[in-house]
Amino acid sequence: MLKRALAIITLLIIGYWLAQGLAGVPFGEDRMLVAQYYLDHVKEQTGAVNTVTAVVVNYRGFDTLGEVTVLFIASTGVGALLWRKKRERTAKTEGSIVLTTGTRLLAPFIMLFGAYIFIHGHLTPGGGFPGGATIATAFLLLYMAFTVYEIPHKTFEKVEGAVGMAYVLVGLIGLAIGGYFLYDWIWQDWGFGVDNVGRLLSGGFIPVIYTIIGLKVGTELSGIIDNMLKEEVSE
Amino acid sequence: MNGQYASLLIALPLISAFFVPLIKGLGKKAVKYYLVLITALQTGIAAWVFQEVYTTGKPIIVMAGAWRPPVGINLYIGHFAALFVLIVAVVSFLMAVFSIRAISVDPIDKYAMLFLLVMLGATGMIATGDIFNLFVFMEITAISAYALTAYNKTGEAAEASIKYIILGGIGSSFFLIGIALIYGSLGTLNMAQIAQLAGGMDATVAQVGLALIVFGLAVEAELFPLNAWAPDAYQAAPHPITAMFSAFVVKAGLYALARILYLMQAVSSWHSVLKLLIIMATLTVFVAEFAALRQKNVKRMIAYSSIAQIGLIGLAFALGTQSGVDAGVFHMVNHAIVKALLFLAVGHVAVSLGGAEMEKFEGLGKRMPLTAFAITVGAIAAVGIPLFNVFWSKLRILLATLGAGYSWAAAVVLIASVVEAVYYFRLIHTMWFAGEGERISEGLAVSLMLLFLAALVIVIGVYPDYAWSIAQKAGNDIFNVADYIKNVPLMGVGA
Amino acid sequence: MINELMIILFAPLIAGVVAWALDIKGIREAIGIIGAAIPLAYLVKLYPTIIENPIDYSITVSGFTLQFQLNTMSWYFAAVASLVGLAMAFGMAVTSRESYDWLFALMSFTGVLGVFLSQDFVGFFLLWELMTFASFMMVLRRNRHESLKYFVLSVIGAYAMLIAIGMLYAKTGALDFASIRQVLYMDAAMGTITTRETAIIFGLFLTAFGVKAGAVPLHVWAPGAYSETDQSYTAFFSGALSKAGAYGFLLLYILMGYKLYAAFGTFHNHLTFAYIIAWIGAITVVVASFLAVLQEDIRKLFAYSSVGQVGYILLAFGLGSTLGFAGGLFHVLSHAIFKGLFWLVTAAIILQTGKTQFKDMGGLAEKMPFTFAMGLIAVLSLAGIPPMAGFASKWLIYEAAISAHMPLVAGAIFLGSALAFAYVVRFLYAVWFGQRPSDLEDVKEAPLPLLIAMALLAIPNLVFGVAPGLVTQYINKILGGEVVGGDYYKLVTPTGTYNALLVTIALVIGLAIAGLVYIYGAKTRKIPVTNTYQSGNPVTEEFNLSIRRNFYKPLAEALEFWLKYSWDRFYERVAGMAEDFADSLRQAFYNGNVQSYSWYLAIVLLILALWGVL
Amino acid sequence: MISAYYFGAISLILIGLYAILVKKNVLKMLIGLSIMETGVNLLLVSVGYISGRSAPILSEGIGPNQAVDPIPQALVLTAIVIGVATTAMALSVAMIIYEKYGTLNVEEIRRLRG
Amino acid sequence: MIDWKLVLEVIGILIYATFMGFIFMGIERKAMARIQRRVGPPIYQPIIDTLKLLGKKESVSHGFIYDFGPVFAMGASIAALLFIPIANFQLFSSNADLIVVAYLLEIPMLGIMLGAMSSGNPYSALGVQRGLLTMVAMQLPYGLALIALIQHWGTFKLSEIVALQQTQGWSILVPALFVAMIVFDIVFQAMLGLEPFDIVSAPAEISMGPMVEYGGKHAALLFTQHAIQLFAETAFFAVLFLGGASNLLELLIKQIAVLFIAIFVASIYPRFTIDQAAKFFWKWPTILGIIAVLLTV
Repeated sequence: MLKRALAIITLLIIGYWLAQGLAGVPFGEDRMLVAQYYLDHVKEQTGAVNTVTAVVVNYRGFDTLGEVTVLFIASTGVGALLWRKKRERTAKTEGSIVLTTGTRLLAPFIMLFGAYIFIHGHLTPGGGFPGGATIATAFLLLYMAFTVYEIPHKTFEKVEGAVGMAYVLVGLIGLAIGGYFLYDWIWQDWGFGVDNVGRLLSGGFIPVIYTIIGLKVGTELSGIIDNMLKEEVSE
Repeated sequence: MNGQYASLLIALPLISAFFVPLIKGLGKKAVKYYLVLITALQTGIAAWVFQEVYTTGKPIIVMAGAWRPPVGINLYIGHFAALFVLIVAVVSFLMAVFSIRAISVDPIDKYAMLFLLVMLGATGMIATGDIFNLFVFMEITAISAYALTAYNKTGEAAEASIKYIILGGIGSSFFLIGIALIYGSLGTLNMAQIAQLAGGMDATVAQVGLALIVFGLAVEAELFPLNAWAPDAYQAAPHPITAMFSAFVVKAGLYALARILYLMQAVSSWHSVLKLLIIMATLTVFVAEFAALRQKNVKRMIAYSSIAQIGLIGLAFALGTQSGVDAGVFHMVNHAIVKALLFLAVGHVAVSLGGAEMEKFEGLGKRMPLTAFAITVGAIAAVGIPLFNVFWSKLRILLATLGAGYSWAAAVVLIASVVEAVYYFRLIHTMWFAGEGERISEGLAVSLMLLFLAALVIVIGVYPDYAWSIAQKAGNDIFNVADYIKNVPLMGVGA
Repeated sequence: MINELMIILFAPLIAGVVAWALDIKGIREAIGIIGAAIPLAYLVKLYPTIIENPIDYSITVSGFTLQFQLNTMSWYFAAVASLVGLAMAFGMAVTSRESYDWLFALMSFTGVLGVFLSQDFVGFFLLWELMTFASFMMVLRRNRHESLKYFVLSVIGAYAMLIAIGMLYAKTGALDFASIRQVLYMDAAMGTITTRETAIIFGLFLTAFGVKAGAVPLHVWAPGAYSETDQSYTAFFSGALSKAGAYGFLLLYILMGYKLYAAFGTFHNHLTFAYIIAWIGAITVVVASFLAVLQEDIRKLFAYSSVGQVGYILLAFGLGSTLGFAGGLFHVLSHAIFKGLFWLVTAAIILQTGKTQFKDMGGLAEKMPFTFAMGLIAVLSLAGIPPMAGFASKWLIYEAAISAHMPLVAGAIFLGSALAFAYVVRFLYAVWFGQRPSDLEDVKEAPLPLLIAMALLAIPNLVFGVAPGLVTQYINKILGGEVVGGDYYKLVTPTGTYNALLVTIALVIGLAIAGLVYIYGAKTRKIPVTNTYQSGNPVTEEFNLSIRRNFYKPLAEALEFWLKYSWDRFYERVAGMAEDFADSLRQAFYNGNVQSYSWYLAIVLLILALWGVL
Repeated sequence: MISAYYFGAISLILIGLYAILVKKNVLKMLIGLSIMETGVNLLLVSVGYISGRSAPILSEGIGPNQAVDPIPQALVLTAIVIGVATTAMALSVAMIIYEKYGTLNVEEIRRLRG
Repeated sequence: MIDWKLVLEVIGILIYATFMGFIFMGIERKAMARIQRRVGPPIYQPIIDTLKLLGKKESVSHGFIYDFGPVFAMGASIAALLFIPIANFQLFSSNADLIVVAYLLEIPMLGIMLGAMSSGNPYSALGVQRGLLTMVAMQLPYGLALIALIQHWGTFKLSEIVALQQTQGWSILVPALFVAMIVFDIVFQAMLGLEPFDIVSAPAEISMGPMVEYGGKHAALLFTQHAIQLFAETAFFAVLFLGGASNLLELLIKQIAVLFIAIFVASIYPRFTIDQAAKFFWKWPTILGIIAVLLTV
């Protein structure tokens, strides 16, 4: 009990301190500096309408590369830790009829929706990560509905690696063409879709990278689900 | 060659890591040798960058996507980063070679990927010029470190990992709050610009933000009392990984701490933060040395010793003087070499004899003379005996500490050093003058590496001038913020 | 161009490394001896030069400039060390069978020379550490516990010195002796360095040099370390290496003397800081000599004796008068030669008998006559029997102490001398006289190299004993004035005289008269030692009548009260407490519970918060 | 007066920290960690909000001066992913712990100590 | 260039000192006997004893050092004597000061010890042990007394000390030096080997201690040595505290006075054991000595 009381007091003091700090950053005020530059130039410089995705993929490409890597690490790490000589799914109860039927019907559409999200990343809210996650939910549904279902994880792993490489390669092509890593050669050099701003075929390499990310996130999250749901079985 | 090619430092490990799943069918051996190959390539690139930076004397600014900072994220490979990227690469290479022998737990392909990503993360942390990007790279390092800590899949490994995750998680969360505060106040994330604008920041925000960032990084940098995860992680992690933790993962955190600290010099509460850090660093040294005193497990003992040395570096950085930073950088280099040597040797013993307990080291001088010799060199160096490299940096740090007027800190550090001397002394005595044993084959590759590192220890010890001049340049890179701001080609956004 | 100083400095080290690397019996000994002889040869060669003007050399390492200088004072110390070093090398040629020993013995030789030649603190500290480290390695091989003690105290000393150097550096901005001296001299008037800081620096240096000199209460390492190593090496260890500590005290005067005077003033007309040094020396003399008397192990006896004799040097330096310095400097030489000789004799005994305890020895004078003669010379010199070198230096110290009006300190010398007399006679009796244990019947004379080594040190004992002026006139040059007058044979101080030659002649006359009486007396018949008057009881051969154990038991009984207290045990207890503290700290802090660890984080946050809020 | 968003964010952070400090079950602690991360993300987004402006998607007549700060949103995107990765790692480690120790009580997971 | 006058003086003083030393020994025995109401031997008895010992046809030896010991002891005693100013004969005293003489006076002890130790007799060994411990015990007050003296007169030179006493009055007239004299006198008892500090020879316990094995010419040498030593030490006392002497007669009177004090003390007190002696010396004489030196600083 004492411990809880102490914890609460400690936390309240810390909270007060944080709040005091935040008081210097008043809520809802315009303090944009670099962000204003983004908003002013996003259309002409990247061809994207969604400033957030332009920032994520283009201006702050390194972050996103890292972000992809983090997820990749998670999937690899989970795979490494839960690796066993032989593992199988051990779920006993099949999903209810509602679930199985619903899954059968919905899974392809969910995947399609995921693909839609990441392809339109430069135009609408969303992008590669939400898209990938949506795709992964489809697989999660499949796992929940069917006790024997397994993703083809060897293939998934290969896809995971390959699209990851593709992302870096896109960056390296930029280095080769424009002299800068992660250089948006599609938009800046080729000028692809200059007239199309605000439509699908624009945004430079944002859709390309988001497709890559979408695939990657989808496969990785599915892989994590797969790893966590399986258990070791003795041979 | 175009400086932008330095971005290969990031690109190469990444693309190679992604490539691993495609070649894992070729078998375990192939993956291990692939790992060696990639780290060798990385060493090559790092060596090129190093040579480039040190001959031109100008930092390489890598601008991703051709965006000039602060609009885009830039890598700043100055004297310090060039030096440390090289060290990261070299240590990784050595540990990749050691992994061939030391790692037998499956799945090797995952190990190789995580290995490369730890290296990538540390490289990125050291090179980046953007504070949020720093966070991302820190997380890359940390999460792959979590995974690698637990890689052996024993109970202890998992235990160590969960401790690391919980503490690291808290640390990174608060670090992020700090970033949020600074961003909210300044509207930029670029480190050079932050440095430029720091003086005009709201005092409270600056104080809270700086404190939180320091707190978050101190967890990674193993400052007392935030270092409780470290000994466990060091002990439980696979041997090559432990060496990497000690040689550069921690140092990356420490570097980040120092870098941000000096960037925010203009902040009004800067000096109190320094004082706090000095207290923490001094306590780190003290507690860690005492904790190592009666350690039965040699790997854990050296882990504590490593923590203590990190504390010493932290102390040097927290002094806030040019000489302190120079000395700290010098100590970083020396410590990386010595601890790589020690963990390599101890890991080697543990692999060969099946454990790193003190009893296993009895008669090591007769069983594995070369390894025992290497450990001896490392231990003597770590204690700070003249003509070994650590002596020079320790001396510099002490002079700097006293020069800054912190005599008590120097005294505490030295009292702790006495303790350090005692336990290393016990180790040396155990190895050479206790127990008997048959000679065991030591393996050519590991022997060569041990000899290489031991030679490096002695060469720097006998002829420290070159290393010291490099360390001075690197230290200047951290300390001299005005140059840092000048070197980053900021476009006039909002200025 | 290779400077002579570098040759002097590094010849032993290089020889040691080569000997170690080759490791061929015979060759390694030859290399070692050559390496040890080179410094002495060069020092002799350079003697005429340095009287006129000192030789300088400097190199830059890691941004530090290391300066070395061979001037009158460093020549003196270096020559003493080289002489003992050469003797050590000869001795080690037979007592040591490992290349390991050669490496570290010669390494410490270089270290000692470097300490004496250095003219700046970086080089000084560097070589100081080298010397400590090498000597530590010599002990480590043989005894873990003793080497640990030595190591810990040395490290404490070294770190104390490091802090002191650092503080000086912070205050003066210089590391070379000349500038530091200059700045401190100026500062004495201005007082920018506060008295408290000066006191701290002084205390730290006192600790640092006190450890190496073995001053009470920092002496506890010395008995163990001196005894638990190769005894030929101990000749150097105790004869030359411990002088580094004494040299340090001298350095303290040179560098900080005026500042210390300005900071602390005087106490009863003595420099206060010097008074402290003098008392440390006096206490060291008395305590160590008492302990030496009570030892049962030949090595321990001389170890404590070494501690005590270095105490004399400190005491002399602490008197603060030029006469005191002269006495101290002379005692540096005489202690080096007689104690070096003692250790070589000990080495010979241990080599030939394999025993170290007094109870296992006896009657060796007949078996090892040459060694006995050497031992006797050492005994006479140490006990301060005129006309030996030991007496001349002690006499100077007496004169200085009494003239400086430090009567109690001088009283300590009287007591110490009596004790010294007591323990050397005990050594004589237990080792050389009395009945021989039956297992020592086939003991042979020590091998030739060891005899050479002994002779090398015995001759100066006699020469400088009969002609002490040789030394004092050189010391006058060091001190830059006519401190001790007289000629080669006669020493004249303002208040006293000592004519060594005349004393020798008087002794010879006396001996001649007594000898005549003896020779013209009745003829003698030699009978064995066992044939002795025994209150009418028949004595069998195997019943050993010699008193070897607890020879000074009555003294131990008289001192019962004081012997209850022991610095040794005190330190052991402190060390034990430190270890327990370490254990509980470790167990309490790293308790394995991640939740506690999270609490640490929260507490740090709390501290940050409180610091921000308040 | 502190804004409700900040208040909520700080509350979440503190609740998460409370769970870590008080709950004995490793899983609960990990949940706490997750809550904390959520709180931080919320804070980050709130910092970027500008009163009266809309999402930074510059179509449908929203000009550069009518959008909120896009950077924190981009950052949060990254932070969320990192949080997910950490949680995934932690959970798999927790699985191993349960497998080896048979418990998730932190007070019993103490083989490495001292 | 030999100073023949000096040579003659040396020879003369040596013969005189030896003779007078023997007479002192005789006086000692005689006086002791009278106090104990015995008749006692004639005063010249020690001379006769010594001559008898010298005349013995054969003596035994335990080896070179056994022979060397007494020779060395006697040689050293002679050397010591030569550096003390004996009345108006300065001899070599300008060449060695108080400290040297004090040391020279101790050397004979070493010779006796050397011989005793090489004899292999346990009683000798015990004697050696006791002798050394006595020395250890007495040296501190002894030293303090000498220091007080030196500090008061400001010189180490015996001849100057004498000269100063001639002009400024005897040492014992100075209060501080009187205290020092008391200390010195207690120590003197031990130096002469008289009760209560005759622990070394302790005839009834260890049969003369160091001397137990000696007979024949060795013993004769030791007797002679003892005689010279006795003369030298009494003269030393007289020189230090009683203002020296301008001629031999004056010196003789002072010496005999000193001797009688010693004899009276010796006949009153029983023997101490060695640890008692040590404790005693480190208590009262030391305290008195410290008082004396502090008074003269």
